[in-house]
Formats: sequence, C-alpha cells, structure tokens
Amino acid sequence: MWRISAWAIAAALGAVLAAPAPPAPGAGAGLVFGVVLVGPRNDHGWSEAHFIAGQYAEKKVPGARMVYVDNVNPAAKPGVTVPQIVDDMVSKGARLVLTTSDDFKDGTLEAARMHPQLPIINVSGDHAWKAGRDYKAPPNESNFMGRMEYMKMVAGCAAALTTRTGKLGYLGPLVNDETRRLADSAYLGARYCWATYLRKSPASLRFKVTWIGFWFNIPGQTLDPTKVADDFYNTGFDVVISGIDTTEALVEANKLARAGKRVWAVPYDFKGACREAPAVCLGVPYFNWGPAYVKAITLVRDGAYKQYWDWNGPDWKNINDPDTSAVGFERGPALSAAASARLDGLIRGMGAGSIVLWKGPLRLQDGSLYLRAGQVASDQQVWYMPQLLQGMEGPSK
Amino acid sequence: MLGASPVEAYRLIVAGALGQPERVAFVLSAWAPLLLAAAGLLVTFAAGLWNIGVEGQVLLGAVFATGALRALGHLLPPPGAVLLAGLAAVLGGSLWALLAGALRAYGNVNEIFGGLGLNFIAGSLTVYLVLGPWARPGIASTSGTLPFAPSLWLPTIPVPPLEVPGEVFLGIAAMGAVSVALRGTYFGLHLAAIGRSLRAAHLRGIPTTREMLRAFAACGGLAGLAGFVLVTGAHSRHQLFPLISGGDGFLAILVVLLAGRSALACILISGAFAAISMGSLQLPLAMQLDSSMGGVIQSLLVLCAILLRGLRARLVSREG
Amino acid sequence: MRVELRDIHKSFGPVRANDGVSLTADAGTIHGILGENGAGKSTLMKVLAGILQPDRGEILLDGAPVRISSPAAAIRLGIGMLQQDPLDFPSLSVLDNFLLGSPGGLVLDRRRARDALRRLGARFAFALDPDARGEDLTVGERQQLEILRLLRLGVRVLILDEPTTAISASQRGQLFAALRAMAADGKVVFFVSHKLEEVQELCDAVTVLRRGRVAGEAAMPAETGRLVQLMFGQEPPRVTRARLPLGPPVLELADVTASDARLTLEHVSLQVRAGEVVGLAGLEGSGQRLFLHACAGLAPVTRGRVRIAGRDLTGRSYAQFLAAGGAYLPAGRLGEGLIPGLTLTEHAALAGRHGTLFVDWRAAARAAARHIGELHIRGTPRTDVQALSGGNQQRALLALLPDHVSVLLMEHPTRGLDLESAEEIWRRLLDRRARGTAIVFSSSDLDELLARSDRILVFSGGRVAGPLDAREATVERLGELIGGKGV
Amino acid sequence: MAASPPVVFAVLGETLAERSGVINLSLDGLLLLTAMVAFAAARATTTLLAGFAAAMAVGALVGLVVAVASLTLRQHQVAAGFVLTLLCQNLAYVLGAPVAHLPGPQVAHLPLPLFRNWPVLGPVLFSQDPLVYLSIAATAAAWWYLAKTRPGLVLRGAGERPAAALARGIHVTRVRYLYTLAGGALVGLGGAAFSLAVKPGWSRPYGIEGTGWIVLAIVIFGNWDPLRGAAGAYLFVLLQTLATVLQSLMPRVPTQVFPTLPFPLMILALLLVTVGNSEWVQRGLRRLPAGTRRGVVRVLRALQASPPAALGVPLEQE
Repeated sequence: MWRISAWAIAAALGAVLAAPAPPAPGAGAGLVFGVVLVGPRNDHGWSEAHFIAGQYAEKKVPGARMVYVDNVNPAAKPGVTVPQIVDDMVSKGARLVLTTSDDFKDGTLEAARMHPQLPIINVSGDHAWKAGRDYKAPPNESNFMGRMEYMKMVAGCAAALTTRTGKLGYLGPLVNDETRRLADSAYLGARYCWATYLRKSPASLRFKVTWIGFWFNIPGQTLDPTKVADDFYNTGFDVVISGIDTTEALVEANKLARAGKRVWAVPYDFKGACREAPAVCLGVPYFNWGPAYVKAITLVRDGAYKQYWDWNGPDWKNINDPDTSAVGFERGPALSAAASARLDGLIRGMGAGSIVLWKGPLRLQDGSLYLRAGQVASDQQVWYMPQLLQGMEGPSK
Repeated sequence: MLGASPVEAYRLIVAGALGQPERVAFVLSAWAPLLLAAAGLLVTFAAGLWNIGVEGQVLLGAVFATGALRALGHLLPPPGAVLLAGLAAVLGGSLWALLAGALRAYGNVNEIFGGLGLNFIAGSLTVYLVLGPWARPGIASTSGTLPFAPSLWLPTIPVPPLEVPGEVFLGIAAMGAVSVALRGTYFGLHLAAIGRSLRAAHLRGIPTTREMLRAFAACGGLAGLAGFVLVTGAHSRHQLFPLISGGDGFLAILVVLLAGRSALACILISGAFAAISMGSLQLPLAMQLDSSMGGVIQSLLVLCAILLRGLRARLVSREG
Repeated sequence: MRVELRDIHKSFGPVRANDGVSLTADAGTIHGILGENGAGKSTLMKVLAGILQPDRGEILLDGAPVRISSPAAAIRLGIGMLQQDPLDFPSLSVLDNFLLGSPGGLVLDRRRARDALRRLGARFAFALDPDARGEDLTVGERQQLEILRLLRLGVRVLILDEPTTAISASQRGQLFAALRAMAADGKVVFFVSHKLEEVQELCDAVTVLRRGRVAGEAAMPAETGRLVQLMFGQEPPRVTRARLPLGPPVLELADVTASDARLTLEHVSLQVRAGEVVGLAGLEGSGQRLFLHACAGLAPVTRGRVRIAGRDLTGRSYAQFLAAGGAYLPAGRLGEGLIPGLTLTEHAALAGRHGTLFVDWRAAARAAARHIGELHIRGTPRTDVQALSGGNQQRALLALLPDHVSVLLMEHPTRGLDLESAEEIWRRLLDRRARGTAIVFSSSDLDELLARSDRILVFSGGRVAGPLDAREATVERLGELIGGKGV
Repeated sequence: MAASPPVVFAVLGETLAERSGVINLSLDGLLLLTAMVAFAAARATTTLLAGFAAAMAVGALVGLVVAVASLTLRQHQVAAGFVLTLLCQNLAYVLGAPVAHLPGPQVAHLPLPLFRNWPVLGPVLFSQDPLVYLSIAATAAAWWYLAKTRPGLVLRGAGERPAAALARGIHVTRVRYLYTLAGGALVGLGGAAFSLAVKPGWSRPYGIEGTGWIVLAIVIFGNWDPLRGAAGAYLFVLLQTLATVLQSLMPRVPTQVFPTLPFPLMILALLLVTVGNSEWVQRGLRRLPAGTRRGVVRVLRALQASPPAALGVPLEQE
C-alpha cells in the first residue's frame, strides 16, 4: 500500500514534468521588478504599503510589472531564503528586486553578491550608505528609507493631545537603531505638544515602550501584541502608539472601547490602517513608497542605475501627496478637531524649520548627553540612535 | 472552492518546484533536512514511539551547531570546524531526545506531551540565545545571529546539470544507514519487536527501556543533524534564528506516516513533499492562493492514505 | 420462568466450544453447570446472556423461542449474567456502578438508588458502602453489587460464572444464601462451576459438560463418584514416570511474599531441584501467575528470598533471571511469548547471541529451518508467527529456548492443543528435564498435572497448599484443594 | 478573565471526547480553523450567531473525521489527529487569507447590572463579555452533566470500561461518536470565542498557535475533570498575562523568553501529575518508612491524574 502510494506520487510528479512547460512569464516587453515582502500583502501595515507602492509604480511607469512573494519569514515560509527568492525572480525576468525588510539585510547582501549585475534594493538598510557605519554593499545594492521620524513626532503629538491619563504606551517591535529612533521621535513629538500646547510639565507625561521582539506576532517567539496592548490599556495607558507592522493595538483598543473604556490607538505603516477600527483611530503615520519605487524603476529602465542611499522626507507642502511625499500622516476619525488644528501647527512648524525636535539639550536614557543645548542632530546621530531618551520607560536594548 | 482550478494549482506547484535548475536546487536543499528528520523518525516509529519532540531536536541541533561554529569557527580550519559542528548537532539533538525518552521511561509522561513541551522549551532557548548571548551588537531582533562566513557553508557538488547541495548526500546516506540498521542489526530487530509488542519483547529478554532510549537518541541525533544542515547548508541562511526548524520535524512525521516503514518510500515522499513546499510558493503569485496550500495538500494526502488504509482493512476483513 | 436451550452450537475457528448442547431449567431452581476448564460452560452461558451468538440452536423462555441479540436484549428478557471477573467500573462509586445502564430520566436520582441499594442489599445481607469506589471492593463485594444491580433491573434468570473463585468463605456463605432466596422467589439461577462440592451443596439439578457436549444430567443430590466420572470420563490412567536422580536445588523460595494489583501471596517457601517437575494447580487467577512472576523477577518480592541456580535474585530484574539460566513461557503465546508480526527467522535471531552489531540473517534462517525440522513446525522461516497455529506457536517457543535452561517456568503448556501436539510438547519438555532442567508449570488440566508433575502446589484465592506428592494425589483431592477446602 | 473562554471551552470539549475514550489530537489546528471560520462566517452574514454556529459545525466535522478514522476505520487516533492538526492549520491560513485584517463583528461587552457594583469582585467577575459568563456556566454544566446525569454516567462508563458498558446495553461506539462530535463543537466554540471576542478578527499568524497543545496538556493536568480542567485553563491564562507583567519587572531578561514560560511549566505540571504512576516511584515508595510513605502517597494521590482507562483503546467486540 505504502509503496504503491509512494510510486503513485513519483509517477504523478514525473507526468507533470513531462508535460510541456508553461510559457515563461515576463518574457515580453516591459520591465519586471520583484518585491519581496516580509508579511502578508494585505497586512494593513508595512507589507501592504509596499505592495501598494508596487501597484502604484506599475501604473506610473509604462510597461513596469511587479512580481512579488509575500510572507517571507520563517514562521510562514520556513526554509525560504532571500537569495532563493531573488534567483527565482530573476528567472522570471526581474531586472530589479526590492527586498522590503530590515530582516532581509543579510540575505540581500548575499543575493547582491551572487547577482552582481542585478540592481537590488534593500528598503530600510544602510549597507549602501557610504557615510554610514556599516557600508559594505556591492555596487549593485542600494538602500532607501523614509524619514518616518517626522510622522512619528506627529503621531506622538496626537497621542499627547488626546490622552486623559497622561500615560502613553508604545508597542515596539524588536530593538535596533531604527526602532529606537522611531520610538524616540514619537516621544519627542508627544513631549513637545504636551508642554507647548497643553502647558503641562514634561515630567507628568509617562511614555512606556514594550518590545514584542519582532515586526509582528510570531506565536511563542514574540510577546503577543494583543496582550501587550491589553496590558497597557488595563494599567491606565489610554493611548497606544504602534511601532509594529500589524494592527493589534488598534483592534484591542476598539474592543475595549466597545466595552466602555475610553482608549485610542495610533497604528503604523499603512495609509488605510484606520479603516479596521475608525472609532478609536487617532491617525496613522504611514509610508508612501510609490515615488521611491518609481525612481528606482525609472533608473533601471533608463540604464542609469548606480548605487544610492536615499532617506526620503515628507513633502512639507502636502505631506499626504501620493506623488511626492515619502511619508505622511493620515488623520483618524477619533482625532478631535482641536487636536487636529494643533497638529497642523506642528507640521507647519517642522516644515518651516521653526520647530526642530532633534535638538539639544537631549539626554539618553542612561543619563549620558546625546545633544548639547542648541545642537541639531546629524543624520548619522539620528540613524544610529543608541538608546531611548531620558524620560522614556522601557529597555533600550 | 477556492475559485481556482486544482489542476492549474498542481501544475504550478510542480513547475514551481522543478521548472528550472535553480528551483530544483532549492527543492534539494529543502529535501535534505526533511530526509534527515524522517530517517530519525523511522527509528522511533519502528519502536512504536511518537517522537513529536523531533521539532525541538532539530532546533537543538541547530543551536549546538551554531554554538560550535561560534566557538571553533576561527580556531580550526573550516572543514574541521564544520565537522565538529555536525557532531555537536548530533549530540544536542540526541540529548534533547533522551530527555523526552527519560520523561517517558521514568516520569510516565507520554512522549507526545513531553516532546511537545520540549519543543516549546527548545524554541524559548533559541529565542533567548538569538536575543541574548548570541545577539548581534546593538540589536535585539529575532532575525537571527550574524551569518557565518561562506567557508563554513556546506559545499555544493556538481551533478550536471545541477549543483547539488552537499547535505542531500548526507540525508540519503542517513536514510541508507537507518535502513541498514533497522534491517540488519540487533538494534533494529529489537525495535521492531518493541514496536510490535512491548510486553513480548520484554519477556523475550530484550532490554526494552535501554533500546527505547537508544531509539530516541538515534532519532534525536539525526534530527540534530537536520538542524546542523539548516544552519550550514549550501542554501540556508547560515545563521541561527527562531523557528529555524520551520516545521521540518512535523512534516517529516507526515512523511513517515505516509511511507510506513520503507526507507525508499521515505526518500521519494520527502522529495515530493519538499517539492510541494517549494513549488507552492508560486501559488500566491499566479493564483492569489496562500502558499500554505502546499501544507494542505501534504496533510490531505496523508489523511486520505490513513482513511484508505482503514477502508481497505475493513473491506478485506468483510470479505475474509 | 422456564429456560430451555436446544441444540446449541458455537465454534471458535476449529474449536467446537459447544457442540449440540441442550438443557432445561425450571423456575425456582438452582441449576448447576459442571465441567472442567474448557468444557464449554462459559460459552454456553454467554450464548444465553446475549454476549455470544450461537452458530445454531434455539433458546426458549417459557416455551416461546426468543432471539437474544445483545446483553441489553437479554436484560430486557430478564436474563442477567454475572461474569467471573464482574464487568463493572473500577473508578466509579458503588452507587454509580449500580446506576449505570439503568433506565430513567436525564438526572440521576441517587437518593432513590441509594435506598434501593440498601433495601435490596438488606434482603440478602449484602452490606455495601454506596460511596466506596469499585476498585476498592473485594471480588465478592463486586459480585454482590452486580447481583443487586441485575435484580433491580428485574432479572428473573441469573447466571453466575464461577462466582466462588476469588471470594472468601464467609462471602460464599452469603452468596449461597442469597441464591437460595432468589430461587425461592421463583427465579432461575444458573450456577457455573467445576467445584463438585459447591454444586452438591447448592444446586437442585446439574448438567455436566465435557468437551463441548452434555456428558450427563443429574438431579441433586448425586453421588460424587458419578459426577467425577461425568466430568472427566474414565479415571485417567497413570503415566508411569521414570524416576530420575534429582540434581541440586535450582529454584529456591524462602518465605516469599509478593503482590500484584489484585493478589498477595504470602510466606511461600519451595525448593525445586534440577530435573524436577512441579505443577501449579488452581483456578485461573488464584496466584499461579503471580508466583511465576515472583520467581522470574517480573513481580516485586516484598519479603523473603528468591534464588535461581544458587544466585540470590531477590529484587533483581527479569534480565538477571534470564542471565541465571531461567526461562519463562507465558500463557499468551502470541503477544507475550512470541512477537506478533515478526517471522520465525527474526525470532531465531532474537534468541541468538547478541554480542555482535549486525544480525547474521543467514545463520538465523538456518536456525529457524532447523527448529522447523526438529519440532515439525508447520511453516517456513519467513512465516509470520501470527500465522502459526497454537501448537506450532508452542513448539516454536520451545525451540527458541536456549540450550541450557536451569529453571523453566511455564503457563498452560498444552492449553488449546490437540492431544498429539500436547504429547509432542511434553516429550520435548521431558527431554529438557532429563538434561537437568527444572520445570514449573501451571495448568488447569488436573490430568496433566497429575500425570506430569513430581509435586503439585495448589493455589486458591492467593493461598498456597502443598506441595503434594503427585503420586499420592487424586483428582478429588486436588479438586477439594482448588475449591478451597483444607487450605 | 476576559481571555479565558476559548481555552475553557476547548478544555471542556476535549475533556468530553477523551472521557468517552477518544483523543482528538487535532486541537491546535482546529482552534485556528474554527477561529477563522467563525470570523469569516460572522463577517459574511454580519451575525455573530452564524459565526459561532459555523465554527461549531466545523469543529464537529473534524471530530467526525477523527471518529470515523479511529472508531469505524480503526486507525491510530494519534496519527489521524496529528495529520488533522496540520491540515486544519494550513486550511485556516489558505481559506482565511481573504478575510485577514478586515474589520468584522465582535461580541459586545455585557456587564451584569446587579452585580457589577460589588466591591473588588464586581468589576472582575461581572463586568465581562457574555462568553465569560457562558464559559463559567459551561464548566458548571459539564461538571453537572458528568456527575449528575444519566447520559453523563454512560459517557464515563464508555471511556472507562467499554466492555462493561456494552454488557449493560450501551452502544459504546455511538456514544463515542456523539461526544467526539460534541467535543469538537465545543472546541469550535472556543475557536469562535477567540476570533469574535478575545482576539477579534483574523490574521496570519493569528497568535494562538500552540494553544491547542497546551489545552491537551491542561486536560491531563485537570485529570479529565471539568472543574480541575477549567482551573488549569485559568492558570494558563494567568501565566500568559504574567509574561507581559514580568517584562517590566525583569528588564534584563530578553522579553521573548516570557511568552514561552507557560509551556515548560506545563510539562513540569504534567510530570508532577503522572510521575506517581511510574514504577520506580512506586518502588521507591515501598522503601520509605511507613509514616513518610503515607504522607508522600497522599500528596501524589491528590496530584495524580489517571486517564479514562480505555482512552485511545479501540473497542474490541467479542
């Protein structure tokens, strides 16, 4: 019996192999670009933002066509590595590959070395930053990232303007330079609005970070973000700012709000995130990767691709302009009109340069000096954020 | 049901697995750990033991291999370090399996639950190491430890037109060794006896507890080797990360359930399963189907086999 | 109610357990079913109780033919059976055991059941604690519980299968009184036994079965000699045994106390010398198996010493028993002795030397072929032992014994075998004995015990009588001892 | 408290099935699948009840497969259950992909007006969603059913000594089918309680992966008793909550170690409840002086878990 079934399987496999191979896709005109997504393409977060950017680029650049693989993480696709996927995409005709996670840093480097002719871009990395500390990418690898820091400041501000308990929770993913600087930004924005608009003492604002361990929940490996959010809300933290790729905080806030609690949440990454629970959503700081995708594709199409490292900021004229602004903040229905007006002020001020939050005096969590009074942080100082800031609770590493 | 033609899905999976030489290479590298774990499970299944802890044993193998490479990688010439890492992985896997065996033999904890619990503990241990002692400088991420240098990777061996990852040969060799051990040695004979009737085996004078522990150790050792391959294999990520075992252990259980006791069937079925796993990655792209479809197909196959076997036995007994 | 069984046939494979049995029992009587082990008594009663379906034959209640398709159907017809080992639930309370299977509404009315239990119990002087757990009861109490339960279900025909095997003398007294009271109520009681004196004491009429057939019927009181003759046929001819010079003691038990989940054997002392054959008599479950297990290191010995071939093995493992030259052939030839699913060659390999890593399959196959030839096993080296008949399995087990065995412990060496096979087995055993092996075997065949043993130990409810000298023992004397008289 | 209903329902369901003698090992996948089904069905119909009903139907269906495979086709229960675990999990991911991360209906909060104002206990016990009350009621009902009713007694008998049950006119196979299905449905209710109340919505991974295995352990820990099982479930949920709390208390330990804590603790608990059955402990006990022995035996007895005697054993008819 067993032997029979084994042979049957083998025979079936063989039969299909013998059948004529399907026409290789992408063998036509146009430019195929590959996008490697770490989460599901409909995660209402980071991965969906990239997926939508790919669709945006398909529309904007004639002939461009996306191939993608989503859920590239050990929980969902065990044994699958970035070089494998890049190989596969190349075999499908991809002439540019975007690997869209910090988690793909190593794999992208390996793939870039294996395919020296292939333009390959790791989003959020710094291997291609000549002025950075970890410059080691081969010439075909580039990086780009959005200056989310500004929008995190806006998010922090919205939270500070809404909280009734003065306790803000930050649902952090894993701990690294990027996540520290984003959490710090949210704190800076919150503290600024707390002190400036509400005229309260910065010391009376609590800002606590809990790291779950990864960009999204992997059961048994990370803390359960639902539980973390729940814990925040049950201990008096009435606004949770999410730093992870998925929307647990928003969902949990919604659930508790229905049970009569006055709580809010700020999701992350994806412009449409508030739609999952509008009633408690203060707004979402999001990435608009479309323009960066278009730039990369255009460069490759025109044969003008060279290694580059971009850290794209918002279009201060309209931070929500889909064609120009790399990051934005979409206000949520739960944001009060008064708070919304104050956000306008903050955004205007930052755009005009009159409000600079990365400016001394700032101390790190361990008390050491980060920025002298009046000193404005350099890109390196912001990018390689060593710790949380003084005044924030939670581990720095 | 899913708004997609199953035939088309099937074609996509096969083409996705075997359509191009690179893909075949990936299938091969997914095949190796599956082969190793399935080889180990043949040993425990021969003794009628449900070593569900195999998943944790794979993890421990990966942990020990990583530990050995971290400690020895720059002390020894690469081949020596890799060899020692392999041995360390065998050791780690068997120790973990022996723990499950001891829980069963001396603590009366059913090996299914002991093994499951140990799986979770192995998971926590890995997470702890990746985030704690073995974390990358300045980063606390479950992404993994620093990747090892290419000199510490297992080589590929050219078998035109393919570059076959070296670990595949390891897997087939393990399967062969297990097959020989089960058929040719007293150990194998004892396990067969234990698997058929523990009581009779005991009364025949077979040291049943010792042989069962040995079976656990052997299975754990091979599973540990699978973990080693997952760290050092030609197409692996060359680093330790949580979930590195990725369900290979559980998948290997399915393989053995389907293959029965035949090593040859195990080789074929694990190959087919590796192909399904890899091939189903093509589904989301072309058909908007989740790639877990591969898992559905695999488990459905085994379920059908179990039901058919029961049905056949029933029909035969009716006629007889 | 009048119960009539007509021409009942029931076979298990080639064995004809019931071969045309007919009997009639009238209301208000206690009807004895007498016979040796294996005579077909239990089979017949299981047919009546709906547990087994007869191949042929008819059952009539008050003259009307009925079909009894299941135990439930039997209960509906008013027939209940008390099994030798009562079919109850050890983990449930007495009260729940009493209630389980009884008809009624959704919610259990425990209070009423408690009353009923007390009332019924009082009638037969059965004092049962309703809150005790089934597993804490003695076998006698469990029987009482079953009887009360069946009575509450309205049973008018009560079947008791060897009920006195494992109960105390006072419980037996209680039981008999209760059975008489039931008969006086107009119920039919079937009393299955192979103990003559009990049947004589209790029954109004008796049907004697032998080898699946009715050997005879008698109204009570009947002469003992006639009943014995009906049970056993002619008094068996004595086998003349060669008196062999006995060797040194190879199995010594000094004041051994051992227990398993059910029984405790206390203060057993015995010395068996090389070349001696000791038989263990008694009903199934009276302690013979525990005795053998204690000798073999399979049951814990809590007091006393066990020595095998001069080595003190008290508290040592079965492996050490084997190493000392002991061997144990359990009753379950398949699943205990032989490993189902493995071939003769594989068994031969297992029995061979274990010093090497690899199995020498050729040598094993040769050994298997040799066994097959020498012991006339019907099969090939590649035959799965499952496919062998009982006699061939037993021969295979003997063949697999090591060459030198100091003590051979055996359960039921010839059970279920035809005469020829049994003879063959004993020839082999006596060969071994001649080479200095001491043999200790249990059997429920009194003839076999008398014919083959030098001495006989008799077990009854965990107590041991003897050893008797087999030359001086008689079937009657053994029967009495087995039944618990004079222990 | 609020997070407990799914685990409680699943524990009760599995307890019923195992009490009748059938191990439904598929729990881990089944909880996922029924959670997904419940959410998808509730979303499609915009009625919560439909979600619960669909999940319970799917749970019963999987129970049916286990029952057919093990009772009718006589296959190894563990094999069938294990395969179904993986099948259900993968099916949940495949079929659930279209409804991932979408808003959907969820169970509303329902404070009990009379009791909620009690000091301390009021808000904890009586200001919950209805599933919490239902899970408490279900625990009590399951206990009552097993302990006090005739069918409950029959169920216990069927799992304890099927031959004896058969002799008393009970259709053991039918009873086992019934409770495997009912148990599956209860597990389905647990899954639905996840996606419609405790963790509203569906995503991949959903975040309850692994819970089913824990439920199986809790059933053992609970000694196949609804009350002790429910207590085990609450203990587990408490441990999970502690993991988050501990992170702030012990900042030096990597945070990811905490979520896995309940699992090793569960094995330890299992070891404690089963070790008393093992031979070497029994042997060791016999060596102890009588006074100490009685004490130790009493402790072990109290902890001891002994499964239904016929658990996983196919029924052999004569």
